[in-house]
Amino acid sequence: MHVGLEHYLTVSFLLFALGLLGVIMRRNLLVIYMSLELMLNAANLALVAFSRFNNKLDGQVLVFFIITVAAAEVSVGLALIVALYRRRRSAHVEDLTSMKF
Amino acid sequence: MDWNFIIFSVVKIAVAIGVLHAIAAYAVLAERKISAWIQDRVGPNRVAPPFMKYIPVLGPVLTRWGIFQPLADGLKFMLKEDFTPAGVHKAYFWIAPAVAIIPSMIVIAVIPFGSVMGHQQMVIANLNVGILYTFGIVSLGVYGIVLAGYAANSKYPFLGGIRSSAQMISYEISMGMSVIPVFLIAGALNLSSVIAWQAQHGWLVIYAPLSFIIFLIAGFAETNRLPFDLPEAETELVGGYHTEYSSMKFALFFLAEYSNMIAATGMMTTLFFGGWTLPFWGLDQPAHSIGIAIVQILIFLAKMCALMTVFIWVRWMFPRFRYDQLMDLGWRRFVPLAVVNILVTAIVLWAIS
Amino acid sequence: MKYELLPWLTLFLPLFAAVFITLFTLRCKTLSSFISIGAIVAGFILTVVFISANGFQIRAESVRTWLSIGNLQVDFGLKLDALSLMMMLIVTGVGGAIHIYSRGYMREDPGMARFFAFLSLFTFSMLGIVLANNFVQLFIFWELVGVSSYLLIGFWFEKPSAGDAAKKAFIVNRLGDFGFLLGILMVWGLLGSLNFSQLQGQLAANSQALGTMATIAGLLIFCGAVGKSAQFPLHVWLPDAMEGPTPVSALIHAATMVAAGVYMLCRVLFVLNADALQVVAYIGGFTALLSALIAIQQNDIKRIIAYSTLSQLGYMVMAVGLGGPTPAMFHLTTHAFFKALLFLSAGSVITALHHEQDIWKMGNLKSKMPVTFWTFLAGALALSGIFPFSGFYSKDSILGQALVRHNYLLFGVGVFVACLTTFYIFRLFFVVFLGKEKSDLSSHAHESPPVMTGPLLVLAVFSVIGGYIGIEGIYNRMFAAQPETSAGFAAALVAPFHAAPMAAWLGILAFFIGLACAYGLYAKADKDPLPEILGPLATAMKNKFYFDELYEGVFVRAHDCIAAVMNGIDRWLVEGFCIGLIRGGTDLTGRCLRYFQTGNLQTYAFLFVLGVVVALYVVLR
Amino acid sequence: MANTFPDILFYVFAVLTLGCGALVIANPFSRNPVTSAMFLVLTIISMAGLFVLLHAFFLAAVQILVYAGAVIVLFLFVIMLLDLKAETMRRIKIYGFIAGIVSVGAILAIFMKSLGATPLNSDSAPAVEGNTEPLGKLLFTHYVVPFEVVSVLLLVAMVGVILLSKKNLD
Repeated sequence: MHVGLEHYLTVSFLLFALGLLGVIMRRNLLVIYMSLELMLNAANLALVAFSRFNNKLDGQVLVFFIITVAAAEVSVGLALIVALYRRRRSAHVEDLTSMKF
Repeated sequence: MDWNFIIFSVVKIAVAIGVLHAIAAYAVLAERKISAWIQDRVGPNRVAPPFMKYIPVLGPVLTRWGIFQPLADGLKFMLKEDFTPAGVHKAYFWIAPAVAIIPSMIVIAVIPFGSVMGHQQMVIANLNVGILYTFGIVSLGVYGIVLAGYAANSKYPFLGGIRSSAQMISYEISMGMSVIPVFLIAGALNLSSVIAWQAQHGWLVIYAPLSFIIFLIAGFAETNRLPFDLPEAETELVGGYHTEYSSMKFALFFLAEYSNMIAATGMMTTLFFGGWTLPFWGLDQPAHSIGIAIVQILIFLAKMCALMTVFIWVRWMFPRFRYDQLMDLGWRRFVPLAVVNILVTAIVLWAIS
Repeated sequence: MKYELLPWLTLFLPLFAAVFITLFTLRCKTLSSFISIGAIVAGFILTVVFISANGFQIRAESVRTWLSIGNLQVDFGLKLDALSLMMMLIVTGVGGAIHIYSRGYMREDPGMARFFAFLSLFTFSMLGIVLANNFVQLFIFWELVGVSSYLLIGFWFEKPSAGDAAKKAFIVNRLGDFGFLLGILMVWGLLGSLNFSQLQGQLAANSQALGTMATIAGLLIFCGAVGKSAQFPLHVWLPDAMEGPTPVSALIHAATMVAAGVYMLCRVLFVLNADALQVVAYIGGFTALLSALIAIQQNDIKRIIAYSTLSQLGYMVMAVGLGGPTPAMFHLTTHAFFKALLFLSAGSVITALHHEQDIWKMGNLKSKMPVTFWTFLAGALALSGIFPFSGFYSKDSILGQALVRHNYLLFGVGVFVACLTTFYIFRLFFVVFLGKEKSDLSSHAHESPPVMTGPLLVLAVFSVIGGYIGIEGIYNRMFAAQPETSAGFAAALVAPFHAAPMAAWLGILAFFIGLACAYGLYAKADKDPLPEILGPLATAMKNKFYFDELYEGVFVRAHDCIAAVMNGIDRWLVEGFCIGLIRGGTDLTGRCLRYFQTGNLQTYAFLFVLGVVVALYVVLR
Repeated sequence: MANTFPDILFYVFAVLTLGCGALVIANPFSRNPVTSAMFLVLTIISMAGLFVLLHAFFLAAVQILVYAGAVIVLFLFVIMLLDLKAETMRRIKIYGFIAGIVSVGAILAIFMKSLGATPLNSDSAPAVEGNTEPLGKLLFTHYVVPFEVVSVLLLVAMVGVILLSKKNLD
């Protein structure tokens, strides 16, 4: 079967689902963060595929922006995790529930 | 799919890697000899297989200057005990040397080491985004060192690994930015096009000397060589990230360092010194015959070796930087300098056009 | 009109002084007092300069537009005519004298800087009322005067009685001001303008412009005067206001603020029609009689003078009601002189006796406080209205006005009140200054310092000569259709005997009757002989005819009842049911929703995903 | 042949991507976050392969350069600096498991629904080449404002990170 847009979208979706599972099921903050990156990459893949099959470059520009934003987000997020770890000696989401009612 | 293409590619890859290893091995010898000369010592001068000196005419030559020293070194590496310390992360401990050497090997794929031989271009992959590929692969080189430092489960390798990766990431930026003027001038990201442009207009080192200087110094840092060999500073860290390694695993790190050097000098040759071209004797045009093609490859190798000599010479001439000085130099001197360089180049180009 | 800026300056100097003192010099008593005194004296000088440059004749307005909403245009303007200029002279002149006096009177008080800030604020507000050219401006300054009066009455707030008196004054004034505001709104609604000149023009062109509401509108506006000038039935606050420092009593509750009601009536006389004026006249007359009767049996030196003030204000209001703004303003002016004088003299006595105010503990102060004695005598004679003191002329013109209107009832009341006035003020005079020393305090009294006696002397001079220096003429030019030709000094001196001989002679007769009674009863008295003669009537007088008790019984009790009902509604219906329902609902919802707030990142992520799914479903459906 | 070779490559890279992605979130052999990070690198590289198949060469390079070269190195740094021990095997929380299944199922339903309902016009011959030059032209003309905004975002992130990393944050 000839590989078309829907194949890429399926891969993208499955990657997204993996990321989502990781975010919801893993308890290590860093791994959750990596799962987030997986989800972002899934979006990137979908955008590039759309860009390719719709003959427009705008999708790739968007991916470029997403990569930039992801880099910024990771740096800030990791700094937060480090700050949190210094205070709590833990990077485990179940230990960080002080926002509870 | 073109079978021709596959076969020739495989051949090119094999030859390139073989040559790479040979150069790397003799670079080690060169390093030792040059350091010996600089320090007024003799250096390796007698290693040879038994009875070699009895070969007429060639014998006395082959037994001098330690020509077979690399062979002995390699043999020694292979025959030593491969020792795995207790308490290491085994998987990473094993993978790390491989991860270190792979990027340094595959980065040469985009470097055009000759013009054409027959119908084959003398480059393994003529990519349109060649330079981006190079930087992408080079950036992966960090992992080997980080993993090695982490896997050893020991303080010195760990510190060495962290230092090294921070240093490499930092200098990647100034390195990447330093070459942008080159591509602004040449007008393409394809390395073959850059060489073609140089064949027509002259070497880029004349047009962008600042780029070359930054690239060269960043290259020292990227390859973890003096004066920036903080990751393996013996006086502080015993041996850096490869302290706990022995035998062939250690050899792979060693090889990776020299391969990186070769890749860096290859890039420099390509970007700043016209690659396989020489500005006279018609050597700046793609070859018509196999002979000229081989001459051009040799020209490329000669330029590379000259630059390697600079690397080695610098190693034995300069003292080591302190780590904060290193970072200060990278972020507060080279990055702004590279940006200014880009701006000035762009403005000049715009003014000319 | 030359020096147009001067009235503005006069108006705002005291405000500047008040602000400056409040912000910067509260710690510095002497400097504060000098700033305040400087502001008002400068105002007086500026006013004199302005009048000498332009005369009293001008009828001009100096206007800046303040705000404009729809067809409501409110100006901030100064109305400059004989009425307001004369009032400015009184406010800054008498006020200045009282400021200087305060410097001596308050010299021991730690809050002197605050006191002078309040005084300056009051001066500013009073000048604002005087100069206002429209109802809104008038009303705003009217309320400002109320505020500064409140602050000054309650100046010694550590005394509970002072605080109560301040509250009482403020609240009673609110009642009158409420009516006043209604009246202003009614006038605006009916005539569409608030500017005095425009209103006067409209009403002159069409006297029926207010239609059937004319009487009501007039009476509502009169309500303001009833409150501020303490007329019956809102007269109860003024005697209590004597809890404030004596200069305050002199300045606010004798000379200026309480006169503001009368002034306002004269200013807006064109709004009041005949029926309304009738009511005004009778209320004035009744107040005059009532308070004179109460004054007879009071023992507190300041309260006697306070009831006297009420009585005199009744005179003025009666004069306005009888259609005589000139006599009213004339009496207001002379009253400002002699009543301020009386209060300040009383203040002098009080300080000499270390804040003892009961007249039955004084006596024989004549030899110990000669200046105060003579100035008080001058004030008393002026108040009693004996020829040739200033009170004689103004009172005579009021009685004459009653005769002109052929209102013999009010004329009779006036004469009787004059008789009573002489009686009670000389009762006070005899008991305090003559006779025996009735306590140790009075035997150790001595004269006040010059900073206090100086203003007394100035005011005494004006109390004596105030009647024939042409003040009436100035007002006449403002109100009378054809100005009188100015007469010579001698003619002015005896003018009342020509203009209204009956009023003049009866007034003098009343004085002598009152004096004789007072001398006979009190010249040698140790205690009050009157209660034995009058019996229950005296008790009633002593208790102010039980007005406070009546109000307490009727209004306060009724108010408490309403408040209790409202409290019940608020507590059970509004709070218990309406708010309780909302609060309980919110509380319940919150209790449910907080179970979603687990503090666990992944719960939030899960909920977030669900939300996104729902949103996507809706969008992609 | 000419058409099938990229298709085969697609399947290879797709399987690599998904397999490594799965190993990022759940590795049966190791619960060490470093392993997750390393598999994330592999995922990124495989995805760069997919990008190349989609002719997005520039993005493929940038993907490796930024993600593999910088972002995940940062992850590794943090993991190493925090000295996170290998996560002990905690009992998988049944609620977390159900929540994950439910959300993925819901997303899957939406995806299938919209994929089935939308006609994908992938028949038209794809022609876009994601080379540096056209992308750069688009970036610096039509998208120049977002570009600048993103640069400001990076600056802000930089300032924020420096502030957060100060020792005396309190």
